[in-house]
Amino acid sequence: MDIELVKFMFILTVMSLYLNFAITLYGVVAKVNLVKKLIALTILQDTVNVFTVLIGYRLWRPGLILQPPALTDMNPTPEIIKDFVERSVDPLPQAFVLTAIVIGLAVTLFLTTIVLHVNYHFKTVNVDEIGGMKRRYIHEEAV
Amino acid sequence: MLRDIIFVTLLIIIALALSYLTYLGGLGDLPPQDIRLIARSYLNLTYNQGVNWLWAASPEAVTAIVWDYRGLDTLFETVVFYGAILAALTVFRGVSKLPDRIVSVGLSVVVKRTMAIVTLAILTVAASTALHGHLTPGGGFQGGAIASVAPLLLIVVFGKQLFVEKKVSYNKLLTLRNASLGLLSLSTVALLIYGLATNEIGYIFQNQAKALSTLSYPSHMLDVPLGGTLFFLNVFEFLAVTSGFTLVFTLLLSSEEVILKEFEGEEYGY
Amino acid sequence: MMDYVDLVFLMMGITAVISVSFTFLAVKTKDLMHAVIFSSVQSIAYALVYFLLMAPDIVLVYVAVSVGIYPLILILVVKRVGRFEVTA
Amino acid sequence: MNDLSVGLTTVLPTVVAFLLPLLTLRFKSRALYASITTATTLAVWLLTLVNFMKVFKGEVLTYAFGGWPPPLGIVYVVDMLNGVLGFLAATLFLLASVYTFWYFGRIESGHEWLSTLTLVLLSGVLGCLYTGDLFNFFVMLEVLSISSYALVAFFRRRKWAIEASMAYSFIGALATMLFFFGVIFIYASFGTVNMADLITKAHAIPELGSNPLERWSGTCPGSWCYGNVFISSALAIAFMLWALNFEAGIFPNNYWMPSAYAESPTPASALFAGIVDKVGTYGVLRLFITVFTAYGSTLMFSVGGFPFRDFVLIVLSTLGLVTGYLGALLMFPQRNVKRLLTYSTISHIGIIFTAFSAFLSHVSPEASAEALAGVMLHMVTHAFGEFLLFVGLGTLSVVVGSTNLARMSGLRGRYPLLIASIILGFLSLLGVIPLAGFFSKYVIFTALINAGLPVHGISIVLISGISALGYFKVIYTLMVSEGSGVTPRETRLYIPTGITVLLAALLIILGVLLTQSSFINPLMEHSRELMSVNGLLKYVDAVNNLSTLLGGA
Amino acid sequence: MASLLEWTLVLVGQALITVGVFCDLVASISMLRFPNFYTRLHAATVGSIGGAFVPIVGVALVAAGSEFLGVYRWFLSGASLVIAFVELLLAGAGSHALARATHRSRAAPVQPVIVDQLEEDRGKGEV
Amino acid sequence: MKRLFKSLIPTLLSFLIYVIYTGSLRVYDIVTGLVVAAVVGALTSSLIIEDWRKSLDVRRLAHLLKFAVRYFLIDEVRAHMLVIKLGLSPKLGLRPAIVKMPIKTRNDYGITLVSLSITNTPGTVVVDLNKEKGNIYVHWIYATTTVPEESYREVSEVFDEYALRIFE
Repeated sequence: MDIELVKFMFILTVMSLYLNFAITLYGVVAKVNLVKKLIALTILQDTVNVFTVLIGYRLWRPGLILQPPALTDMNPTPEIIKDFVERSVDPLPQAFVLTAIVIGLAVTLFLTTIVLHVNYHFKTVNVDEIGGMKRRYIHEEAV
Repeated sequence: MLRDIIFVTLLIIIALALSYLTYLGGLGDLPPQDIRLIARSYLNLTYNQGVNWLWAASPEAVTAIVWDYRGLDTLFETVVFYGAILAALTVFRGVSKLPDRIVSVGLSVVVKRTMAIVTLAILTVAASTALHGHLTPGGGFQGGAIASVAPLLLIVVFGKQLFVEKKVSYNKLLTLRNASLGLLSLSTVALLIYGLATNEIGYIFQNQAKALSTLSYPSHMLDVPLGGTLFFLNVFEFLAVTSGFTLVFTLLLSSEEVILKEFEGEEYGY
Repeated sequence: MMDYVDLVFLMMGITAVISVSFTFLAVKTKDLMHAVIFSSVQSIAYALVYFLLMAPDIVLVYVAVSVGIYPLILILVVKRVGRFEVTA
Repeated sequence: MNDLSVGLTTVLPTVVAFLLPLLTLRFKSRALYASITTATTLAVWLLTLVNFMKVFKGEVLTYAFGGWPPPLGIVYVVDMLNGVLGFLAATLFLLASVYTFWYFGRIESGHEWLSTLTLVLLSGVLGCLYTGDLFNFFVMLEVLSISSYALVAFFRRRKWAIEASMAYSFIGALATMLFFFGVIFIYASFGTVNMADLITKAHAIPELGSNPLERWSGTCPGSWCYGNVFISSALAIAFMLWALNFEAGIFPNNYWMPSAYAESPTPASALFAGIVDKVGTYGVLRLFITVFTAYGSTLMFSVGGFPFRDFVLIVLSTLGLVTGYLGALLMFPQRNVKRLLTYSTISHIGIIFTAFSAFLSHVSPEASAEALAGVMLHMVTHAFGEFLLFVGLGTLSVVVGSTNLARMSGLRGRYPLLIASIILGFLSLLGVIPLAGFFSKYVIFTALINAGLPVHGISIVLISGISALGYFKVIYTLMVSEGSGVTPRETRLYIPTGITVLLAALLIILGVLLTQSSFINPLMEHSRELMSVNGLLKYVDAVNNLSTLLGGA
Repeated sequence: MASLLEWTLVLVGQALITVGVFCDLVASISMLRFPNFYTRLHAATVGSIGGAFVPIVGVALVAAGSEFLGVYRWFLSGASLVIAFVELLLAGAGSHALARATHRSRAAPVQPVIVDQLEEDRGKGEV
Repeated sequence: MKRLFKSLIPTLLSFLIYVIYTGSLRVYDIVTGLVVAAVVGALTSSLIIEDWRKSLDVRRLAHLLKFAVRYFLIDEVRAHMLVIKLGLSPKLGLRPAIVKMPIKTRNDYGITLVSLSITNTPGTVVVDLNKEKGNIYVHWIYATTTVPEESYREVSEVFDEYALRIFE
């Protein structure tokens, strides 16, 4: 194992994830088109999820036999389980991510319906234009 | 141009700062060789018959965590998904009752025939993913997500009137969806109800027998481990997700004229 | 000599860099249809990262959701709201 | 030990919400939907009442789902703080579902979806309040959020309702996602997401150590903590607080509130103002008085000789002050009653956040406990008052067919009881002496003065003074102005009047009770305990015992 | 100890995967060199049949010959075969659907082309 | 009864896919496979099967297998060679053309089989087709001829004959 390469690549991965995070955060906050915001939001969710799984990753110990990180026996002995624990990655972040992906999907479905409705009502999906209309409406209401 | 450069610089600075903080805050420059102790506990317990008051009877640790150890999270994750579909039904209410006028011919005969066979393959593979969720990677939601690609492709390839011809109605889908959700929630509280009826200890989301409770779902069926509730929950989740997705797609793909007609006029009520 | 771990990390790093470039393109482009396509390419890169991180459960759901369902509904939305992003 | 009354509170409404749409395919009866919702909320109300009684006696209730010992499974923990709020939530939901018996006749369509979404919202709110697990908190926050988005967009033919839902949901999705990111930092560093486990790991107090929990998740500080726990606590808090402040509606995250509350259906906006915005406040409270306390938690690391936790709290209370002034100032120009009430909610949440400055580490424990009691009291009185006003003025809006304040004048002869109780509600929010609102504000005021923060204390009085302008504008219109010539559509308003009168009576009774030392002393005792190491010990021990019991041999 | 059959399976599978890699390389080179959309579709076919179908079958063979996979051995092998089957169907249908839609909407130039009998027949109204 | 026969082939196909995908023959897999196959077969039978009598003919299946072997071993390899040579040759000698080819089979599945076979061999892509007249329009990357009948013999005759034997 070339430790320098692995370190470099790992840090590169983490920094890439944060760059994605920053770019998409900008996309969600600063872009005026709702569809663009939606796309950026989905990528942001995915980035957070990848980061979560990365948290649970483990470095393979040198000398470990190449085996799938799962129980390959339906009637395991304590030794097999011990071996399995030694080579498997952290399952809890994966369970979190599974939940988070479904939640993100649900929210995205809702946002899609809302974007469609905004388009039906305002004939535009530009938040600046909608904000202008809203200011005028509130002004009329208040006077 | 200058604005862009400032902006990109800012983003890179944010990313670098966060990376540095994360690096200091625990991730380090390499993933650790050991996992957290709680993960070791999960991996140790999930299919360990030696500790059978704390096992989940499933060799798949992720599915065991998703549906058993942290089953409540997953139930409410299903509720979030249900809420999204409820929201779609709420804002599209009225649309499903109107006749839909789009008639599209779909794609060419080659694509139609191929897609019919591929649909069969997709549905079979999805069902297998769901039914083996407690044995191999996969599970109810994964199966549902795979299966729901099939109706979407069918709508694209055959046109939306296919569902009308095959009598796949809004009410049928809603019934299937809510019935499977009801069964899902019922199977999570079944042992509690049984325990209350027979005056024994039972818990919400109980799967295998626990230290204080002897009630248990079967841990094996035929010749494979069953994972108790995991099997039932995966099956019901599969049905619920598939029908829910199909419901939302049919709503989202309603033609624009129909929707706009439904939105005419002001709504009364405050 | 490169062994398994090196290969995993090498692929992970390269994929992550690719994903950054596609994210940038997806946020930058004015054509929403292109943005959808770039974002799904980006999703494929993430699916590969999930696979390298030994998360097969997530790959199964992620591929179906992010490469199958998201682009389809987003293309539907783009078809309805117009293809180009207009900055007034 | 394992109290079923805690566990069923969220599962019961969920099951009913799953089954209700099946009934709607067969039976098209509005009264049936309202009855089912009411029956469910009544059952939940009884459960939370049981919890509240037990908690008031000093117990800490727990429920482990699936019978798993705590750090492995999810556990609900109810102490005084969330016991009170859970009971309050169930009460308001019960009243809201009784209100729908009247309200369902006044909307065109979507009755079944309104009922179902209300039930989903109920399970979301109670789950957020009762859970003892940070990741579960995130999931429940999403349940709460998605049903709120849908309820805001309920009148889908009104374009401003859709716009309000859009503004709420886009940033709401971002905020909850960042909450998840924060939880991940906690897990990465401490190796647990269970709150009790986290308390033992985040504190360097030896007696908080817990063997049963650490059996599964390890000891910390020690071999099972990763990296620098101080920095990751700070990062986690930074991400989580944004989501919570967004839900609570603290400046600068309050821009979505007026439109969202004004455009949603009346029962929903009453619930939003009454309890949903308290969930964010509760989250912040839980994080700062239970998880990361002043007793040597990891968040107390010093930045230039100043504890980081105090720095965060000062920022929060300053934002609270700004919010309070902003809400009070913007209230007066509003003509839309629902918008006016929303700004009142914003200013009251600001007052509550201002009181957080009394939790600084150098403030005496006595003053902190007093502030906590004040915050809890104010949450209750504000929830009752705001719910009353939303129901009352929302009913009047339905009756006159507009939310414009000018059109509500001249109704005092027609609905005397309703108008009288609305005015009592306003006076309580303002803080007039015999009513409950005065005492909650007074307790916060004295706590802040005792804590040596006179600016914050006096600001509360000033905020009340400024908001009085807005309140008296409404009272003047209702009481003094001549009729606008609008003929109301209905004559009898039994159910809305009943609810508002009941709440007004509650406000008066609570006000009278608060003058009695036999009522105020136990409350102070409870909040003193919540703020002390003893309270932490009690919280951790309850979970510990559960873990020992269920962990087996 | 792996038997001869298993060794053969693994070796043949790896040979197929190598063929797949080669096909993918050629496909991407052709993708760059070919002049227009329709000709590039042929390069894509090389990528999807030679570069995807063949190596997936190879993966199936390798998995079938790897004993250490335990219960996952036949699962991975069979799943690969099913995926190869679906890939075979979808690659053709996808290429055809793309070509058809592109030609109908005239989204891409057909030139350079020797003869376009489809355009001629469409002019006559036969298609 | 008719529906049962109609869904027999889809059910068998689904069961086959299920068992291959699962990769094991435990009792659990057989039982769940049968249930799934029955449901999926019933759901998709009306999309897949037109004439159930034809679908139960074993000889047609034998022809299909024979065709599959020939297709993968001969046609695919030859076509790949051609396109790889074209793509790598220093001078890009392409002769692209869209050529009309009249085919004999009229059956939907026959047309599908011919079209998929043609499209899946590199070098030829079916662009459009006319079902009634039996014409397919093939984009051919190295067209040796542009006369419909000759190009039919060159490209699609083999597939067409097998399609006739399998599906007509």
